[in-house]
Amino acid sequence: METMITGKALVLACSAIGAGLAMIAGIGPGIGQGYAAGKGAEGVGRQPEAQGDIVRTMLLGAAVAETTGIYGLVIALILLFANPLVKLLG
Amino acid sequence: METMITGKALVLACSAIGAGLAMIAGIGPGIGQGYAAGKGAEGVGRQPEAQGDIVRTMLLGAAVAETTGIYGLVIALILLFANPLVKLLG
Amino acid sequence: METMITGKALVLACSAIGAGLAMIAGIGPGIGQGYAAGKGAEGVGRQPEAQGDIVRTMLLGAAVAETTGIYGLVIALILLFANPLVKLLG
Amino acid sequence: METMITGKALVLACSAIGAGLAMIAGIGPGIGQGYAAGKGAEGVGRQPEAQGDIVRTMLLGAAVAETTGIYGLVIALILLFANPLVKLLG
Amino acid sequence: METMITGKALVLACSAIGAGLAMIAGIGPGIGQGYAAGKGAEGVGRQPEAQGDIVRTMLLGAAVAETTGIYGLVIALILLFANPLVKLLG
Amino acid sequence: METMITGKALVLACSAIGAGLAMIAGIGPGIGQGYAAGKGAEGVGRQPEAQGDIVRTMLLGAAVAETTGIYGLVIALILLFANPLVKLLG
Amino acid sequence: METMITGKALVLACSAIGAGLAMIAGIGPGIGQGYAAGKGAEGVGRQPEAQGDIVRTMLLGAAVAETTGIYGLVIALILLFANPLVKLLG
Amino acid sequence: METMITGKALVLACSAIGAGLAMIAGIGPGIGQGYAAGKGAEGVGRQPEAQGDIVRTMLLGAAVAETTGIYGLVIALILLFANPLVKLLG
Amino acid sequence: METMITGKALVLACSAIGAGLAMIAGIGPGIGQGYAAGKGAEGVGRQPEAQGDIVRTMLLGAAVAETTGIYGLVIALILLFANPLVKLLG
Amino acid sequence: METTNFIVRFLEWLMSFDPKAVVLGASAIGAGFAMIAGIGPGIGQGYAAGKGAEAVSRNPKSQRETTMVMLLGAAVAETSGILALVVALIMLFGNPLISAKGSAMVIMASAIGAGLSMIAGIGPGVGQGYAAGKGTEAVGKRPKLQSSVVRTMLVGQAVAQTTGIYALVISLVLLFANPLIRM
Ligand code: NA
Ligand code: NA
Ligand code: NA
Ligand code: NA
Ligand code: NA
Ligand code: NA
Ligand code: NA
Ligand code: NA
Ligand code: NA
Ligand code: NA
Repeated sequence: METMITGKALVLACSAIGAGLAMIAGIGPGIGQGYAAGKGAEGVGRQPEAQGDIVRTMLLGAAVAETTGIYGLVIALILLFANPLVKLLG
Repeated sequence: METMITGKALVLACSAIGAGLAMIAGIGPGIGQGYAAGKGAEGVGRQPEAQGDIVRTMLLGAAVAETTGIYGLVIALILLFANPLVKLLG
Repeated sequence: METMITGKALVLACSAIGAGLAMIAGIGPGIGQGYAAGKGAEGVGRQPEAQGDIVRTMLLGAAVAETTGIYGLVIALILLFANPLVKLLG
Repeated sequence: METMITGKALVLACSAIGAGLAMIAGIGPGIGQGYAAGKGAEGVGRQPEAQGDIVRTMLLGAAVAETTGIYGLVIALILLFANPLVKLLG
Repeated sequence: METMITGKALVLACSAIGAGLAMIAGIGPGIGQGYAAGKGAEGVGRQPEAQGDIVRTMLLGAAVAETTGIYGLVIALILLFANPLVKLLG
Repeated sequence: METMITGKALVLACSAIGAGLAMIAGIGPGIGQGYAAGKGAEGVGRQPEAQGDIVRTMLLGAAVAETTGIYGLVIALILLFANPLVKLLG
Repeated sequence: METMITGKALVLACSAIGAGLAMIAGIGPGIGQGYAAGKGAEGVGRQPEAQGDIVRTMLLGAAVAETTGIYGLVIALILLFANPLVKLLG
Repeated sequence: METMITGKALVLACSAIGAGLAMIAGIGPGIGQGYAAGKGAEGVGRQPEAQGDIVRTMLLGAAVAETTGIYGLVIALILLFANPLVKLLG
Repeated sequence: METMITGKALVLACSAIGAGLAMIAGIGPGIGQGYAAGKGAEGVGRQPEAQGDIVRTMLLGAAVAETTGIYGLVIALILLFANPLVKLLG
Repeated sequence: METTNFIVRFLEWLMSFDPKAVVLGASAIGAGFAMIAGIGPGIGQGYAAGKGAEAVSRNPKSQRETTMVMLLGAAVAETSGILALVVALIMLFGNPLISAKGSAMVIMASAIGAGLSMIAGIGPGVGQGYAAGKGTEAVGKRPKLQSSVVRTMLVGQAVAQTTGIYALVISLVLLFANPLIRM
């Protein structure tokens, strides 16, 4: 009659929390890239003739700063859509 | 008589917490874009003639800084509206 | 001692916590926009003649920085007033 | 004190915790507006003749920075005084 | 009939949370590399002739700053895909 | 028949969480080394002739800043691969 | 249902979490020493003739900044390898 | 037959977590002293003749900044080695 | 299941966690006083003849910054050595 | 009825204690949470201290004025720390929740929520301390403008206090006028 809480349910429930925690990594790129945006805007205002170089460097650096946010996203997506822990339960 | 807490309920309950946690990523873009806003305002005050370039660079950089906040939002929306974990429960 | 906790109650209870967690995102815009406010005030003091441009840029940047705070608020309001998880429980 | 574990009690208990969590958002405006206050004081020290403009810009920016703190307060007040989750319990 | 929560399920569930926690390390590289991006963009604007050296130094430093984010990712991947704790359970 | 949750399982489960927590230390080196990267890039742009000294100092300082991230990694690896707590259980 | 979790297991499980928490202290030295690295690199670029003094001061200061990270490591190692709490249990 | 979890075990288990939490205080001195190290290195580069005074002031200030890290360590050591709470249990 | 844990044990266990949490306040004075140490060292390098005044101001300000760390310590010591909550239990 | 649901089992375990003990335990944790607010004043006042030392090194003649501004600004920045301490002391020595009537679970959670709320005080502590530092710096540079600098500093600090007050209100509501217990 009543469905009990199974081990599978517990793993999936904690996967939801793990996915949420992993996203918190996104704080970092948000702050860092915003700093780069500010410095880029400042630089473009001071040396408009170097705008291309400034923006390219800003975007290159921001791409590097994005990676750990992507890592967090990938772990969250794995937990949600390709959960290897549930498979381990058998 | 009393409905017991089912595995499904546990997964959904933890999904609510996971969704809340994922939103915390939003701290990052908020700080970073605010920094860019401050630098943009400073730059416009100093070089009013470069206002267009400054604001464009600020907005471009801020768009880049928004991504991890969007990632968090997407994970939260998935947990709330297209929960793949509940489907896994069968 | 009979316990009468239903799955629905658990989902709603965790939704309250999720809503609280989601609001923490508001730390970011608060810091960022405050930085912009400070830079705006500084700029206006230095170039009073550019006050209009400075304030407009500050407000534009601050609007951009607000978004992740709004995301958090929206997720919290969904959890409180249009909880899709409870509906999933059937 | 009653030790009966009802669903309603669980929802209300977690609402108290959710309300506390939501207030943490207040860290942001506190830091940001304090930064603005500092820049305002600095600006007034540098350009006393622009005091009116500086303070007005500081206060405008600080008002914008307040919003996410207010969001947190509103969610906490809803959880405490107009709890929609308890109503959903029926 | 109903599967109880086994020790294995508990270990796997907590591994999901551990994996999520480990990703939080990613805040650091995100902020740090973003700072480097901003300084790089600033430097390129000021000394366009040194662009190669500036970008190389920025990328070298950013690579060093990435390591702890990678450590977190590795621990998360171990917890998800090669969980040594479950094996210990026998 | 059904495997109960044993003390061993509890220790291993909490070890997974402990390992995740230990990785959070990685936030520090990430921010710090990124700062060093930014300052290094800035310095190389200003004094290209001192590039060797600047990069060497940056890397030396970054190596020092890495240690606590390594400590966290070591504790996590001990918890995962050479768990002394499980042995204590007998 | 018989619980097979002993008091000893509970103490050891919480020791794993305590050890993980203690490592979080490592955020501090990571940020601080990275700052010192950046300032050291900047200083060496500006006054190459003072490189010896600059690097010595940087390393001396960084050594002082390492202590609380070491404290955290020591507490974690005590919890893992010389747990005094388990002994108290008798 | 099976040993139940006693009150003593619960107090000791929570003491392990409390000790871990107390060490987190170490983030502060790590950041602060690292800042002092950076400023010291910068100062020594600029005024090598004042090296003695600079380093002495840096170390004096760093000693003051260490105290709260020591407080955390002391509380952790008390919880681990001279637990007054367990004695209260009788 | 007979609980062998008394209410007193529960209060004492939670007191251990509360004491640990209270020590986290120490992050603040650590960062702030370290900043003061850095600025003091910088100032002494600039005007060695004003060393006495600089150091006195630094120490006075640092003493003020210590208070909240002391508050946290006092609350932790009360929880550990003069626990008023246990007395309330009767 | 024997139940194998671990959530229900945990809650039943918790409620098998003297309800007073559960509330007192939660109050210990709540008091610990509240003290975390102390991070704010520590950072902020330290910043002010650094700016004070810097001001003295730049303009030793204005030491009296700068020190006074530093101390005034730092005193304002202390507010969050004091408020958190008061809430923690209330929970330890004059806890109104112990005599509250209603569900023990709600009362217990209210003690934790009241502590969590106070953490907001980090913000005003940091921010007001920054303002104190900048005010000190400005006065050090132009001591004659002390009154207008200090006024601006205080206005800005007042604005920065609001979220700390909101948190205090929520905390006090949870402790003294808890609407959840009565529901
Ligand atoms: Na990266
Ligand atoms: Na991004
Ligand atoms: Na945004
Ligand atoms: Na806002
Ligand atoms: Na690294
Ligand atoms: Na280190
Ligand atoms: Na130290
Ligand atoms: Na101190
Ligand atoms: Na203080
Ligand atoms: Na405010």
